[in-house]
Amino acid sequence: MDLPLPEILSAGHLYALTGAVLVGLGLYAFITLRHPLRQLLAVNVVGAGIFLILGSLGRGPEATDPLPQALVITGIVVAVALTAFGAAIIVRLAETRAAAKPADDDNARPEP
Amino acid sequence: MSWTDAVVLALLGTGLAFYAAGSLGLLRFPDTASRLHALTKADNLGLGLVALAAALYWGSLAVAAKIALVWLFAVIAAGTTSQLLARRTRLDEARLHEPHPDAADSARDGGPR
Amino acid sequence: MTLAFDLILCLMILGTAGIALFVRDALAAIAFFIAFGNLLGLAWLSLDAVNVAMAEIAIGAGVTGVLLILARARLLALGDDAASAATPLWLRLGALAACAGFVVLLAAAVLSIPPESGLDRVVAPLMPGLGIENRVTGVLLAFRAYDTLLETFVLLGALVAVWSLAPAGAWPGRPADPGMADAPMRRVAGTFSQLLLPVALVMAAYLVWAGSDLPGGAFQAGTVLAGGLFVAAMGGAIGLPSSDRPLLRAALVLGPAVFLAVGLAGVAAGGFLVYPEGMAKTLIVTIEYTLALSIGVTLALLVAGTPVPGAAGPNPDGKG
Amino acid sequence: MWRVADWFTLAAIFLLLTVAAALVRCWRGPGPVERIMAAQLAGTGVIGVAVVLGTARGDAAFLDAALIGTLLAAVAVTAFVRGTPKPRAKG
Repeated sequence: MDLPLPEILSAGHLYALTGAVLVGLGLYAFITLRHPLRQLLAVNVVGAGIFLILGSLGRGPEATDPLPQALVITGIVVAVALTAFGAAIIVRLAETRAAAKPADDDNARPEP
Repeated sequence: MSWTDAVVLALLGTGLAFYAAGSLGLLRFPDTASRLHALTKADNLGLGLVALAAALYWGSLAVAAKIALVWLFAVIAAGTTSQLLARRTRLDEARLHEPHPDAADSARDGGPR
Repeated sequence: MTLAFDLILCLMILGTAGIALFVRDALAAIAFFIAFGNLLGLAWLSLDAVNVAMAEIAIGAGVTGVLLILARARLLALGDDAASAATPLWLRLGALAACAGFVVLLAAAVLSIPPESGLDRVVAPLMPGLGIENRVTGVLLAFRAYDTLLETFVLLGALVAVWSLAPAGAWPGRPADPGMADAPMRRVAGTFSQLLLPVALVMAAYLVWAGSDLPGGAFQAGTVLAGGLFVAAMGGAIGLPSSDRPLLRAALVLGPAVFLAVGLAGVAAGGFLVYPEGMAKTLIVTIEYTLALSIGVTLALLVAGTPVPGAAGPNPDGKG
Repeated sequence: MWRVADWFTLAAIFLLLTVAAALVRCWRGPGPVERIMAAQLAGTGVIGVAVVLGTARGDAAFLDAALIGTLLAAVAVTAFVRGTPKPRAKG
């Protein structure tokens, strides 16, 4: 069961690479998705990827760097605050639009 | 292998089997109500057995108490969520007959993509 | 063996992220995003960053998911199902090429940095001066306290920004009542929250207390508190306070204000945010308790959202 | 001969796979209730992984993370079942 893989790819690099792919996925989604709520998800995925890169590169053989950990915790909380703000804007915008054209209110959004 | 190790492994194995049963049930059961069984019963029994194995392996009373708390709250949460989800399913089914804004939630739902 | 676990976990993280982003149905996307957050918490556990794992699990499972579910429900009520629509092929191809190139560059850059914990060796000898053991807490509240202080203000600023979206006539009101409309559901959720809220309070207090020596801390505690408060609001056990309640305002600014005051008082001891010799632990724990309370209330109100008109009636049951 | 801790790591891998199986249901739906249910099951699985992984590594702090997970497990479901917030801006 003990392959030489740990020498080629450490856990730190594995998660950092995952983070890099997450950033790419999130960016692609942010560009191609149309709905703002979905774009908000995409931004969160990009953020998660960046956090993962930041944190896992501090993964030493015997300890994990406390400084990136602290930065990531800070980042996670700021990210959720901004997600809340983004969601509030999206909902408010939809409400304003719905109020502007009351005929369109009842579940009958035409397909774009 | 000592006696405790054997018991730990037996508990762990049984717990994993229940977890697997829970996932399998969620996948294979035909309707929402029966899937709820998988969610609440099998999974929490699995977690309980796995937690028991962990606590036994650890052999510390303080840690065992913490593990017991984890399990206790998982059970309470599962009980609450299954009640709520079951109620929601019933309401949705009732609303399918008379159109209501909230029923759009369940009425309009094709598979993924 | 551990590597096999890490590999499977990474693949599942990428899979859930991909589905969360590209599935058509919005609720499926949110469900997968919640699973993604949980798995990410496991990744942090596997990286031995338990402090981060706690924050990620608490926020991923408890706050962001709820936030998105509520936003989607509100959009759905307005006739917007937030399904993903098709975009032109040229845009997708162009974006694919650009993002693939970016990922390759990023991966190359990441691989060129060897993972190591050099700063841990810098931080470790400094910890005895603080009298606490958890190095992450040490970084958050002593060595880089500037960041954390600013962050608490960012959090407060986000809440002010959300409140500022209130439509004309809704200010100063309360957010839309998150309580269950259906009576049986309300009873179940109410009973559950009467159990959860005290436990969440105890858990938050424990996390802050343990956080000076073991993984834990104010942010994790605050998030747990926010989850408990919001469930209590949904179960009708507590009412959401009007945004101009003095007690609420006090709870919101208590943490940042205490932090700032301690920081300013530090000027007497040698500089802004310098803790006097021998008092560091007391001050850090004090700041953390007040911060946890403020973060909890702020996050719960962020989830509750913008004040709405018609919800401004008197509510005897405040929060605090 | 494997140590017992290795068995716990193996159990963690197994639990991850059951989480993956639960997520298949989340993907297939068909209804919103199923999706949320599957997310909840995945959450229980993740808590199990945290307990097992903490045991394998001998780190009791993992249990605190698991405890946070269980405490907040029901929050998302509670938010989902309540549907739409009632008093909302109309015109």
